[in-house]
Parts: sequence; structure tokens; C-alpha cells
Amino acid sequence: MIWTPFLHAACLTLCAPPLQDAPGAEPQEPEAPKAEPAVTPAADLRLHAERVYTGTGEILKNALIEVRDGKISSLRPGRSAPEGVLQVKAITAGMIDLSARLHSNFNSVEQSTEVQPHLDVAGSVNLYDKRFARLARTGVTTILVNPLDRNVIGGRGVALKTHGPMEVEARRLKGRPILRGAIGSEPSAANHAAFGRPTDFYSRRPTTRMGVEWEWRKAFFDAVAATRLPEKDFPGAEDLREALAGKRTVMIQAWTTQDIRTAVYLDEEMQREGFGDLDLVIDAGAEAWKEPAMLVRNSTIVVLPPHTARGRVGSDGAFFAWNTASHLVEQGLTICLSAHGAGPGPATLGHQAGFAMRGGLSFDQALAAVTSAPAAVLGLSERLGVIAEGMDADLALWNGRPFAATSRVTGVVIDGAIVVDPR
Amino acid sequence: MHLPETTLASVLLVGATSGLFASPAFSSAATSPPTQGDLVAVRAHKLHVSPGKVLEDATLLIRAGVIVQVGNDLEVPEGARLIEGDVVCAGFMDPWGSLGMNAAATVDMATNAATSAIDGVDPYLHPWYRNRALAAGVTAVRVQAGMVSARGGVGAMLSTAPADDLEGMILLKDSNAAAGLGLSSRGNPPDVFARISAVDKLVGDINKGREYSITWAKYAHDLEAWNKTIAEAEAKLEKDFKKAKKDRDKEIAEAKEKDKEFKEEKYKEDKRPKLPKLDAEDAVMARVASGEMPLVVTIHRAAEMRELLKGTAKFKRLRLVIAGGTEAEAVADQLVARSIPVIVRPAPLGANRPDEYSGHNLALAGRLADAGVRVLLGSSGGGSSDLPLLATLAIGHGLDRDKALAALTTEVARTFDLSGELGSLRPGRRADLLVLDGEPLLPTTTVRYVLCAGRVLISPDSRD
Amino acid sequence: MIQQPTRLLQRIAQTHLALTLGLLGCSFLLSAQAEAGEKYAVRAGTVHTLAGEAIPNGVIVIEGGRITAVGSADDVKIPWDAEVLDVPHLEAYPGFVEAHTSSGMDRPNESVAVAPFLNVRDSIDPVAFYFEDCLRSGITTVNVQQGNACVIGAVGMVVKPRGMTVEEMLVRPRSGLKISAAPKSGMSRATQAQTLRAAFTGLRNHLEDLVQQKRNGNDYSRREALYQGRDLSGERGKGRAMMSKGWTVEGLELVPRGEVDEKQEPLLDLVEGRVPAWIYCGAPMDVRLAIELASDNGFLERTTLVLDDSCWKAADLIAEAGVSVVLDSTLVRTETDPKTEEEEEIFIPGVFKDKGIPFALSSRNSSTESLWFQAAMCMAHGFTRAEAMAAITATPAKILGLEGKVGCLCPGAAGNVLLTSGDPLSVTSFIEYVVIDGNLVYDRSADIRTQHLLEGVVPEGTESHAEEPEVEEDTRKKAGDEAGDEAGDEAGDDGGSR
Amino acid sequence: MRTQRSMHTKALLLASLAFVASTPASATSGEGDALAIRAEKLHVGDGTVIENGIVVFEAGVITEVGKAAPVPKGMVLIEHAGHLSAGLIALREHAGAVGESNDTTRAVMDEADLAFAYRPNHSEVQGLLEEGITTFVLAPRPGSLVGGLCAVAKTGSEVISRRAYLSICTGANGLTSNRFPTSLQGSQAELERRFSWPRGVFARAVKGELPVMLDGGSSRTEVQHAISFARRHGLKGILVGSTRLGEMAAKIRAAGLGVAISNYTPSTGRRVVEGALALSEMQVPFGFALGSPNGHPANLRLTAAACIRAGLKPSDALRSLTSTAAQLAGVADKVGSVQVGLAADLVLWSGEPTDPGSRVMAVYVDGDEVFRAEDDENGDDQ
Repeated sequence: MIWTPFLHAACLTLCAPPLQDAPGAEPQEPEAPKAEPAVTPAADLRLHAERVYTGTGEILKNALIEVRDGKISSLRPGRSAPEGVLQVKAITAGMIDLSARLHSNFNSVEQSTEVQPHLDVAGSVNLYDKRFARLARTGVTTILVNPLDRNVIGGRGVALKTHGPMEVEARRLKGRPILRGAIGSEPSAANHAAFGRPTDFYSRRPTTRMGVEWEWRKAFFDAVAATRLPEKDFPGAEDLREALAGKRTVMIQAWTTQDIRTAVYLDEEMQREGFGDLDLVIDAGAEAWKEPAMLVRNSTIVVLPPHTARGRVGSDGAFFAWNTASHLVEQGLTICLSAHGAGPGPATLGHQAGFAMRGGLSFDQALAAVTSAPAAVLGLSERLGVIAEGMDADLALWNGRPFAATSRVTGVVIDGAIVVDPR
Repeated sequence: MHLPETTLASVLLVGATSGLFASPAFSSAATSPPTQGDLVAVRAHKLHVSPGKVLEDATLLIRAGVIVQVGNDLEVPEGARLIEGDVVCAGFMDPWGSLGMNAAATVDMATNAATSAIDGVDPYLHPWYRNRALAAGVTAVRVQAGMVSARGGVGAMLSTAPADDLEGMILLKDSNAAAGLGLSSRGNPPDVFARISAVDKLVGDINKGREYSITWAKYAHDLEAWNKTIAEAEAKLEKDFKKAKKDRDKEIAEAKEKDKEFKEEKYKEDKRPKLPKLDAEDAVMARVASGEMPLVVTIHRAAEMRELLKGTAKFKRLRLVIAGGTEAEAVADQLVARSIPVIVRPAPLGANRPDEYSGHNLALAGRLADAGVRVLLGSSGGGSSDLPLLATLAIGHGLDRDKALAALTTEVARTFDLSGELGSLRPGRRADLLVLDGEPLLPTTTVRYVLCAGRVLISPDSRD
Repeated sequence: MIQQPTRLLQRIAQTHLALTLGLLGCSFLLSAQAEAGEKYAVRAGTVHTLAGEAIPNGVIVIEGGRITAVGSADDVKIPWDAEVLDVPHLEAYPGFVEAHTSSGMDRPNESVAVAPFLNVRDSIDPVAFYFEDCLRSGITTVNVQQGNACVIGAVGMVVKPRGMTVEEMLVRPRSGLKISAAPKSGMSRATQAQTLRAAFTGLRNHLEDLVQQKRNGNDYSRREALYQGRDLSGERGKGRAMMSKGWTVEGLELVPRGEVDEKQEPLLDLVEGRVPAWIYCGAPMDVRLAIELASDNGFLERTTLVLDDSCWKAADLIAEAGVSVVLDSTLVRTETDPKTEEEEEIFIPGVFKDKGIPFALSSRNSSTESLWFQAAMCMAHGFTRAEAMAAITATPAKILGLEGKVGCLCPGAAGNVLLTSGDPLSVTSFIEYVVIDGNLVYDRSADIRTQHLLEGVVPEGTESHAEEPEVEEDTRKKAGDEAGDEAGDEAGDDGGSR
Repeated sequence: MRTQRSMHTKALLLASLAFVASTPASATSGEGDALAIRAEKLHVGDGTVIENGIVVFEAGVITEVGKAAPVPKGMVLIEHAGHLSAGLIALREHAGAVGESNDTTRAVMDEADLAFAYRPNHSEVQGLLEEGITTFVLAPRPGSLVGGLCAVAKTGSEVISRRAYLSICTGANGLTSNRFPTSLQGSQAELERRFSWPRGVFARAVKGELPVMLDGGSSRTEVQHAISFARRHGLKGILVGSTRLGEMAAKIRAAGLGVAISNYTPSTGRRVVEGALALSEMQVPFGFALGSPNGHPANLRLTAAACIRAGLKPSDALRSLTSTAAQLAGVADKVGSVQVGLAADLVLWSGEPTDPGSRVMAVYVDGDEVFRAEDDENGDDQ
């Protein structure tokens, strides 16, 4: 239980006194750059931006950022750009997408049984997949790769940067462990009832939402029972016990209100039974706007799906209102945005922040929703999410006001290396 | 009366003066912007003028993309670029390829006899595919729309040299007509009953083409005759007019006397010959029947080949070419008698090969050549850049080495009426040639220079 | 509200309807709902004419559906009897122009390959959801043409997204004939090119037969026209010599135009340059065929190319031909180099801007990624605001031949005005009002659907939308979207072979 | 990515079949007639070429090799105006195991022995002789996680080693959609379990007594997984099935694995050749997989020729076709080069063995002439 309040404290301080940077209106008086000779020790990389949106609520003007061995070594506002230094209009922290859906489809989920909590999706991640480079080009520097949502409990997710060494183990970010599961129609999509001769192992439970819910509760009850009755033990029981103990975040995909409610009730039942309290994150919570109260009560974090013109999203036809992000933040919830992929053109995470602002979210809240909030969910707040000295040098370089439709990410720095050069 | 210029009639009316390949449709030097002084000299220890004819320590002079002189001790004119190498031979040609064609066009089943391959050529293909073929020594590829359809339409010979537009790629606009008998498409074998009627239908189409050319020739003849008789009649009427006018006045006067109605004389003349109906497909088949264009038939099974040879025996001027010919040995004697070349696909096809290739044997080229059949080697759309390597397989299974070189150069030129332009290194030919560091068609031999129309496209430092 | 599928496209227009519209000719018709003489005025915080400086505190006066005066409040007097829309807190912009779309029709494609005698009028669905969404995203003029899956398709028309009948929506009846250089399903580029050329040779043979019959003194075609009820009186009864920059059949003056077969007549209009042409190109090689076809048959000046995003490679060819283009909704194209397997992104409008080719943008879907979003994307890739706005207002108007009539706030133009809450290219601003021909046709405060989308809850007192209408998305799956493992293993060995 | 795969439905001949004393062999091994052959160029197999070299063999075994090797009196000496080399060796073959080569009902068939599926006089096997292939490794087709034990067989005669490799598919090839494992992480977990507490063949593999044949799959990441898996468990053996081994050459060498190069095809050929060159630069031992009957037997020499065209030295190519392949298959003491004591598996060529343009004039297996190119005049054809 110790984990969740800290998480919220970190996020609330970020969101509470939002420095209202009126959308669209430019702050008028640019400070006069102080002329001070740069005498700092040699840096691997130096960048200058008219505006650095640190993500701590503070906007630095005409700031010079210096990077040494992958970390931000110095951050000095109010300076003119020294000779030969890369100059851009705006810099934000590298964006983080918790639902980039960059799995290798059917190879990424072990469907032989519905509950596989111990299997790590890292085994099926293909780092040579071109979508890593595409994500990097759109300014997304870190993603969470989860198994395909074809199981009730898919297994462990893995946090990766979108550029780095070509071995999964070397690129894996050691943050907070994630257990991925799903509620709704998707987990039972491939199963069918075992009429007559069962043709394959898909003629099994669950075939309905009730069945999916039953699998969830059975898994947790068996995991707890296994501590007393060894014959109840099954591979992955330890993962579930860690989840109950709050040492492992449980990310559940639930599009509709009824599925979100099921996830929250599951957590509350675990608390009632005294098994523990799940650190719950709802992925693709399109209809979270309908009943935010239970989410606040359960201090649940919501990852929102990409914006859609029609309103209808996902396989269960959830209605994703455009103001969901601002509505949930008003209720005091922490939200993250996601782009579900890395298509060229407008389907980038930057555009999702823009569309959330169209629904009423403020700039700072939108910035938090794509940088510091997801970093906190991954348990990497001390490395990612904000621009400050000592943090990882993951930066998105913009050619205009971030998240505006008239600007885009022209350059990306990951671990201090220029991955996409704006020049 | 305005004759649509695309019809066969205009060609027949004009008579066979301008043979197709002599007309500037064939743009030899058009591809490279030739300056008068575009002089290149190539010196080699062994110069393969044509397969079997090798000059030792010879030099070859190229001006404006055309070979002007070949000889032993020619001194190099100053100002000429000199290229030296061990072995020089003519550029290889793939008579059955698809490099440069849009992928969908090659497998289109809706093509007919009049479909033109030029419409399917994609000049915007990534240059890497073309450079790979050039680096292997392939300088020209004959391409075809609908390679597995019953009537593939009119093929074209393309140069693999990079060109900035479509015209620059075309070596010969109408190289051949094409047909396919008993071919599987997209993996499923052809319907057995379709195969039986296909041969008769093809023979019927050639016949229709022949009759089409006859009706047009007859129409042209009748028209000429009719024009002549009309001209004579007019002249005669012109001459007798005075008399006719006198008679007419007399008759009018008599009629008025007897106050009868005056009746004009009825003028009759035979009707103008009727313009025959235009048909683009028959026009193509007419050119095939008249031997102006070879007919490449993709066919594999012996039974169908026998049927085809029997059915086409009556077309004396038809120039048939067999592509594939997996069981062509069974009819080798007829192929020799009628000098019908066979384009063999030398690829090592395993058990998952298309149905019509069952019984395919790498020794086919060798055995046909030994039986005296004119053998060509083609990639059948499976990658022209690998054709020279696959040709070594044919050599390794019995095809004589010189005949293999001929199968990639002179025989291709001869089959598609390009002997005057391509295939050998003789004066007047287009300067498509390779400079090698060893005998052609050996795996240890690397292609050092490739020249197309005198332009150096591949050189040791430009190897990508 | 669920749309019932209305009439199918292949029903051939009745003769009398064709006649009345034909008589109206192609003069620009402003079927203004407002009776002549009704006056309307807009006073806005700033008026952006896009043809000069923005006018702070500007006024636009519209009489009889046409703008009569634009200027600052102190030097333009609002007529006393004009209805005034006073919105000092908003900004006024000209209505956006969609240069080419096949949305808003019951079924955009026609199975018959060559069907120039058809007209989209029979398939436009005035209550289609697409038109309602156009108002929301500020599109006031739409050129509806048949879909791309055809060889020679129907005649299109320019409409405004307002009106209960097609006639009320009409802006220009015959906006052009749709042709596709890209293969219709079941064909390849070789057979498509062959069919296209055969259509024009067929026209030529038909005309020559008619002249031959007239020369032989046989009136079969006249009797046939009478039998079919084709009116031969007046203009239709007289023959005209054929004038075309492509080819002509001499002696055509002998043939009354009414006797020309109804299927061939639209092609004849095309060859004589009386009807514009829209040619869809699905690949760079199609551009060469399109330009060759248009110049051979004499309608190159009146041709506009509708391009797929891969056609940027043929930009030089297009610049040389001097035709204007409508770009695909995909503005950034990703291409893989077969040798290095590296991905490269190309910003397509930039290519056409650098080559000086006039281009119009297309919307990607009919609401959040409509024309305003595409213009914003252009600015994100380095366009100036003026260039981006021109690509969705002035240039498409010029392409449609309606320059100075739509897509601008200048005297003489149609009274199409957008009132936005801020910069129209900004994500956070909305279109509050839309005026078409001097009529207020859209008010966001009364727009239940946007409220439902924005707030999730449907305002009380309005029945909840049982079934969400289908918004036409540009759902063509781009190759790169699926799980993109390393490509190239199964790429064609010659890029061209099977 | 793999959607629903088409699966072989034929069952495997289970190991429980009564053990066949000696595999049926057409040529009775052992008492082949005694013979001597002099060839213009004799390729020993380790790179040296003897001009006008003589090889003498009796009872199927080579007794003398050399320029002036003494020919015992009364023995027939054949003069061959061409080249002579050891028989070629293919490292992954399915010829002769018609329809028996994988069982998709169970993921792991560790005790299945391909030796029982080998039919020496099947027509597919004869095709190999015409291309000079005298020995090959009969392996299960990809499709199951652990396919079984590969056998090394002489073309047309008996199996000379029954447990050459344990065949494992670590990549996507080992997955099917309707039985465990259906995911890469599932297959890795199963392999981890089998090799961390090894029993039976897995124990022998971990001890290094039984080499493994790892089908790494097509993508570079799957090949990486296969290499790190082999290093983690100290496995010896070869990598097969991937066309993208070039970039992994350094890792493969570090893991001490060999490689079987896939066939050269027009579409994937470029990467196969680049891979071979990179491997030969890093001195990684490699041979050539063939996979007939789907791949035509001529592909073996064609792939070698494609590598030579791209820069591989012909002597290295011949070594990979013969001696290196024998070492990788663990039968270097029986076949793979023309040396005293080895089996008399010899091929007479009309020209360089690595030139596909050279004809196979004659093939000897265990001293018996099993193939002779039919020509009007017998013996040498020049």
C-alpha cells in the first residue's frame, strides 16, 4: 500500500498549481539573454531552445542544455546561443507511451492457457522492427511493450527506450514490474464452447465477460491459497502474490464502464478479502469519464486510448468523449495518453496531447500526461519525465509550440545521442 | 476519307517499304546524349566478337554509342577514353524477363492480343533493382504483360541502362506477340479442359489474323480498282458531256411536245468497297501471321506442343518461339526443321515447382542444343540479375559453353530481329558490352565494366 | 439518424432532367436560398480576407447571397435592413473548399468500366452525414466526383453542404468527368491503358461512321435518335464542325449534335474541351499515361490530376505538363530503400510547392483531421500560414474554375464566411458559426453531436443518438501500419516480377 | 509474424519401432572392388590440389593418395582428364524421409530418431548423386520446438551416424497456433526448463556430447535469442534456417557455433551471400544446407558459386562443401576429404568442382561407382 500515495503525491504536486499558460496566447516579454561566458567542463552535446518546457511547471526561456554521458549535466536559462550549438524553438522531455501496442502479434502471447502471469513479453520483442524508429521520429523516447490482449492475464510487460543497444536485456529499463491483463470481449474472442469433440485447446472457458472475471478472481484466490496448499501452486502464482503485495503494477485493458467497474471491484474484493491491494492502472479506459468517482476512491491511474473523430473506439464500442482527459484531471485523477502505434502522419503521441487540449486539458496537464505521469507509472520518475539536471537526456525538439497542430517534432535526443537530427 | 493510322491497312497500302525495325521506333543512340566526340576505346586480351569467334589482343572503337571499328592493332585516337580488360564480350540479354515491369501487369490475366507491354513499364522502379542486373552483365530484358495469361499481348525489349523517362528505356517497341498454353496462375494448376481447347483457339486466332490481313489487302486493292474505274468513268462522262447535254435537250423538247413527264436518265455506278471492321487484336495477329513479329508461346507439355506444331504448320511465314518447353525434346526434330527457338528456364526447380514444370530437368538446354534446336536462356520473370549464374547450371548439365553464351546474346538478337543492333561486337552494333576479368559465365569471373550505348554504367570504383 | 441507402448510381438520368440542367449550361449558378435583395452582414473581431492584411473589427456585407462589401467597421456601412451577426470576439475566414471527394454519395463507384453518361447527381445524398460534418469543419464548397475505381466515370458536380435537395445544393452542375489511370479491380495498368485508349478510338470511329452515313445519304442515326426520343430541335438539331486540340473528324458539321450517341456525347464534350477532366493516378507511372491521354485527346488544359501519395516521383512530369493537382490525404509518405532497408519520410506538399505546381489538399476524415488539420500539418513542415491557407481556399477554388467566387472574402464572391473562436489551424479553437450564401447555416451552440462528442453526455431534452452515424474515415490501411517486421524478405526479386 | 500456419498432418514413425539391426543399404558396404584413379587435378579437401594426383582405394577405404602414389600391380587405373574431389556434404536435408519428417502433435519429440525414416533408394535420394552429393544430414522439417535427432546418411547407402544433432526451433518456426507453445516467450520458457534440469538427450547436449541444430528463425532478434540460448547452456552445434546471419557473425563466433547457409534464391540471395562472406571473414565454420526435395540438389553448388561470385575464395567454398561440413556433422573421421583411411566417396568433375558449369562425370560411394554421366564414349568427356 506504501506505493500508491507516493505516486499520487508526485503527480498532484505537478498538477496542482498549474502555471496557466493560456493555450494559444504567447507569453509577451522574452527575457533579455544574459551574456555570460560558458566556462563549464566539456559536454557531449549542447542544445539551445527559445523555450524549454521542463515538465516541472516551469518554462525556461532561451535556455542552454548541456548533456554528458547520457544525463542532463546543466540547464541554464536566459543565455544566448553560443556559436555552432543546435538551436530549436522548443524542447520537451522525451514522450512516453504506455500503450504503444508494438508487440509481434500472435507470437507475443502464450495462448495455451488463459493465465500466464510469469511469461515476459521481452522474449518476443523484435528490436529491428521499423516501428521503433518511427516512434523515435515522432518524439516518443520510451514505450511499454505488453503482450497482445488475447489472454486474461498476458504476462509481464517490458519498458524499453525506442533507441539503444540491439539486445532486449541491455535496453530493458529496470523500473517497476508490470503485470498485463485484460477484461472485456477480447480475451475470450478466440475461445468457443466445447460442444461435441473439442477440436483444439480454444474450446475452453472463458467465452463471456463473466468467465473472464471468474478467471481473474480464481487466479488470485489460487495464488493466495497456494501459500498454504502446495497442490494449488501454478507457474506465475508468485507474480500474482507480488501484485497483491503492491510490488507489481497491474495494468488491465478495459474499454467500457462495466469493464472498468469490474477491474475496480476486483481490487476492492482483494482488499476486502485481506489479500492485499492491487496498484491498478486501467489501459484504454475510454469510458472512464462516466464514473470517475470509483477510480478516485481506488486511486487508479488511467491510460487513455487515441482520439477518434467518431467517438466510438475499441472492439466493445466504448464512447470516448473528447473531454475525458480534462474531466478526469478535474476529478483529481492521474491520466496518461497513448497513440496505440506509430503510423506516419497524424497518429503521433504529440497529436494526442493536442486533441486532449481540444477537449479542455491545459498545456501543463497535457505535458504531464505524456511525460511525468507515465514515467511515474513505470517507476522511473527519478530518470525520465522531466528536464532537470541528473535526469536521462531524452529530449523531443520541436519547431514550434509543442502539441500545436502547426508544429511537429523535428529532432530527438535519446540517452544523450542525437537520434533524429533537426538540421 | 481519313484512314485511322493505327490500322494494318496503312502499312499494307504503303507496302513493306519501311520494315518495322528500320523505322526510328528503335532508338539506338537516343538513350545517351551523344556528343560527336563521344569516343570510347576498349582494348582486351580476348575479345568475343560473337560466341566462338574470339580476337586476341583486339581493340574496339565506339563513337556516339555505336561500335565503329573492331580490329587487332587499332591505335586509340587521342581524346578517346580507353578501357582495358582481360576479356570483352557482348552484354547479356534476358529474352524472358520482367525487370522494369509493374508487378501487377506481369500477372494480369485480363490481357488480350492488343495489350502493349509498354503500358505496364514502370520507369520509377527503384534504381537498385536495375543496377543489380547491370552488375551481373544483363544489359537488355524482353518484358511482357500477362506472362501467364492466354494472350499476353505485344512485348517490348527494354534496356537496363538508367533512363530518365520511358522512351529512354525502350530498345524495341513491338518485339513480339505472346500466348500462354496450360499455365498455372497464382499457384493453382490450369483447368484440364481449358488446356485442350486452348491450342485450337490460338491457331484459330492466327488464322483470323491472316484472313484479316487478306480482307484489308483485298479492300485496298478493290479501293484502288474502284478509284481507277471511277476516274475513268468521270473522264468519259466529261468527254461525252456535250453529246449528253444535246440528247437531254432533245428529250425535254420531245417530252414537252407529247406533253409527257420528262424522266432523267438513271445514273448507276458500282458501290464503293465497304471499309472492313477495325479490330486491334486481329491486327496484331495479322502481323504475327505475316511473320513481321515472332509469336512467343509459353508452353511446357509435349502433347500440347505437338498439337500446336500441327496446327501452325499451315502458316508458312509464322515465326514461332517456344518459352519453357519442359518436354520439348519430344518434338525436337520438328523444332529443328522449322527453326523454332526454345527459351529454357535454367533455374533449379525443387518439388514445390509449378505444375507445368513437372519433369523439369537442368539438362534440357544441353539436350536440345545437341539435337540442333536453337536454345535461348530466360529467367521467366524470376530475376534477370541471376540469369548469368543460372546459365552456368545449364553448362554444368551438358550445354556447350559457346552455345550458352550465344543463348544469352546472338540467339536472342536473332530471334527478335535485333541482329543488326545487338548481340555481337561488330561495327554498326549498339555498344552494349561487358569487360570481364576472366572467361564469361564462370563464378570466379567478375564484371569490371558495363557499357550501354557507349556509356560506362558500371566500373570497378562504382560498384555498389 | 440512420441514412437509408438512396437511389443507386447506375440509374440513367431521365432525358428531361438532363435537358433542363444542360440548358442552364455551365454558368456559375448561385441558387441562393435567400431571395434576391435580402441583406446580411457580419461584424467580427478580425476579418481575414487571406488576400491582404487582416482587418481588425471588420464588416462583411452580403446581398442576394453575394458579398458586396468587406472592410473595417468605420468605412463600410451596414445597410439598415440587413440582418447582422455581431460577433466581435470571433475571427472571420473564407469558407474552405474541398477540391475533390467521393464522399457524400450513396455508392461512390460504378461497376461499368466506361460510363461517361452517368452523373453523380443521382447518387448525392443531401442528408448524408458527411455534409453535416463539412459544416462543423468549415468546408463550404465541395466538388463531388465519382470514386477512383473506374476507367471513365460519371460527371461530377460542385455543391455546398447545405440544402434538402440536390438542386438546392448545386453550385456548378458539370464540374468534370472522372477518369482513372490506375487499374480498376481485375485489371492491371496495361489493360487499363488499353481500355482508356479504346474508349477514345471508339468515339472517333463512331463519329467517322456518322459522317460516312451522312455522306452516303443514309439517315439511320437520325431515325435512331428520333426513335430513342432524343430531341433534335434547336441547338441539338444543328451540326457543328469539331474543334479540338487533339484530333478532329472533318465533316462533323453534317451531323446534328443530337444524333451523336448518348454514351459518346460526354466524351465528345471532353475532347472538345467543354468539360474539365479529373484523372486519378495511383502510381507515378500513371501520371505519364494520364498526361499522354489528355494531350493526345486535346483536354490537357482542362485536366486536374488526383494523385496518390506515391506520385510525388512524377512531379517533374506534372510541372512540365503545367496541370494542377489534388493531393492525397496522406501528406507524409514513408518509403523503404530496398538496399539499406532504411525508412525515409517525404513531405509531399513540399515537393509540389518547390516545383511550382498548384496543388489543393484533401481532408483525411471529415471532422478532426479535416482540411484545417491538413493545412496545419503543412505549417508544421515549414509552410507559411498564407501558403497553407491558400491550399484549402484560393487554390482549390482556382482549380474548380471558381476563382473569386468561393474560397475568398472579396466583393462578388459567394457569401461563405466562417466564424472561428481563434486561429482555425489551432487544435484548441472551434468553428462557431458558418454562413453560406448569406444564410446562417451552422451554430455550434445548437450542435448536439459536437456537444455529445465534447462532453460525453447528451444534453437533456434531446433524444440520445441510438446509433452513431458512420463518419467516413480515410481507412485505407497504409502498408507500413501493421507489425512491420523487417520488410524485403519477400519483396519481388526484380521489384517487378510475380 | 505468423498467422494460422499450414501444418504437416503425417505422423512420425515412433522410436518404439523394433530397432532395425542394419539399415537397408543397396550397396553392401565394405567389400567394394579395389581401384585407382589418376586425375589432372586432385582436390584433397584441405585446400591443396595435387596435379595428376592418384588415389587408390580398396574395400571402400582410401589406401593411397599422392602424386606418385604406388598403384598395386594388377589394379585397374582410371585416367580422368578433369578434377577429382571428395563427395559433397549437405547439412540439412529431407530427401528420403518422405512425409515422416515432423510430428506436430507434440511440441517436444526429443527421442524421435530420423534414422528410422530414411529410405536410401527413394528417387529423391538418387537426385542427390547426380549433383555429386554423397553424404547428408537428414533433419526434421521446422514446425516443432524439438523435432528429434538428425542422422548422417550416405546417399543411397546406410546411415553412418544416428545421433548427429538434436534439432531445435527457437524461433517462430517452432510455434503453432493450437498447441503449446504459441508464443516466443512460451517456447523460450519451455527450452529453459528442459535445459536447466536436463535429462536424456538434453543432458547429453548440455554435456556437449550431442551437438544441436538451432533453427533461429528469420528475424535478427530471433537469431540473437538462439545464440544467447546456446551460450547460456554451453551448447555446441550449428545454426540453420536464417538468411540474416551476416550481422551476427561476431556473436556466432563467440558462441563457438557453426552455420548451415540457406539456399540462394533470387529474393533472399543477397543476404545469404553477404552472410557467408561475413562468416568466412570471422573464420566461423560453415557448410551448406540444402533441404531437397523442395530445394533442387543443384542449389548446393549454385549457392557456393553465388558466394564465389561475391568474393569467397573457391578453395574455402570447396572446404565448406566437404571437409568443414564433415567436421560440423561430426563425421570428419569417415568422410569429407581425399585422405588415407577415409571412405572412398569421390566425385569426378569435368572442371573445377565449385563451378556449376563443371559436369559430374562419375560418383563413387564407399568405392562403388554409383553414378556415371551417360555419354557415347565412356570415361572422360572433354
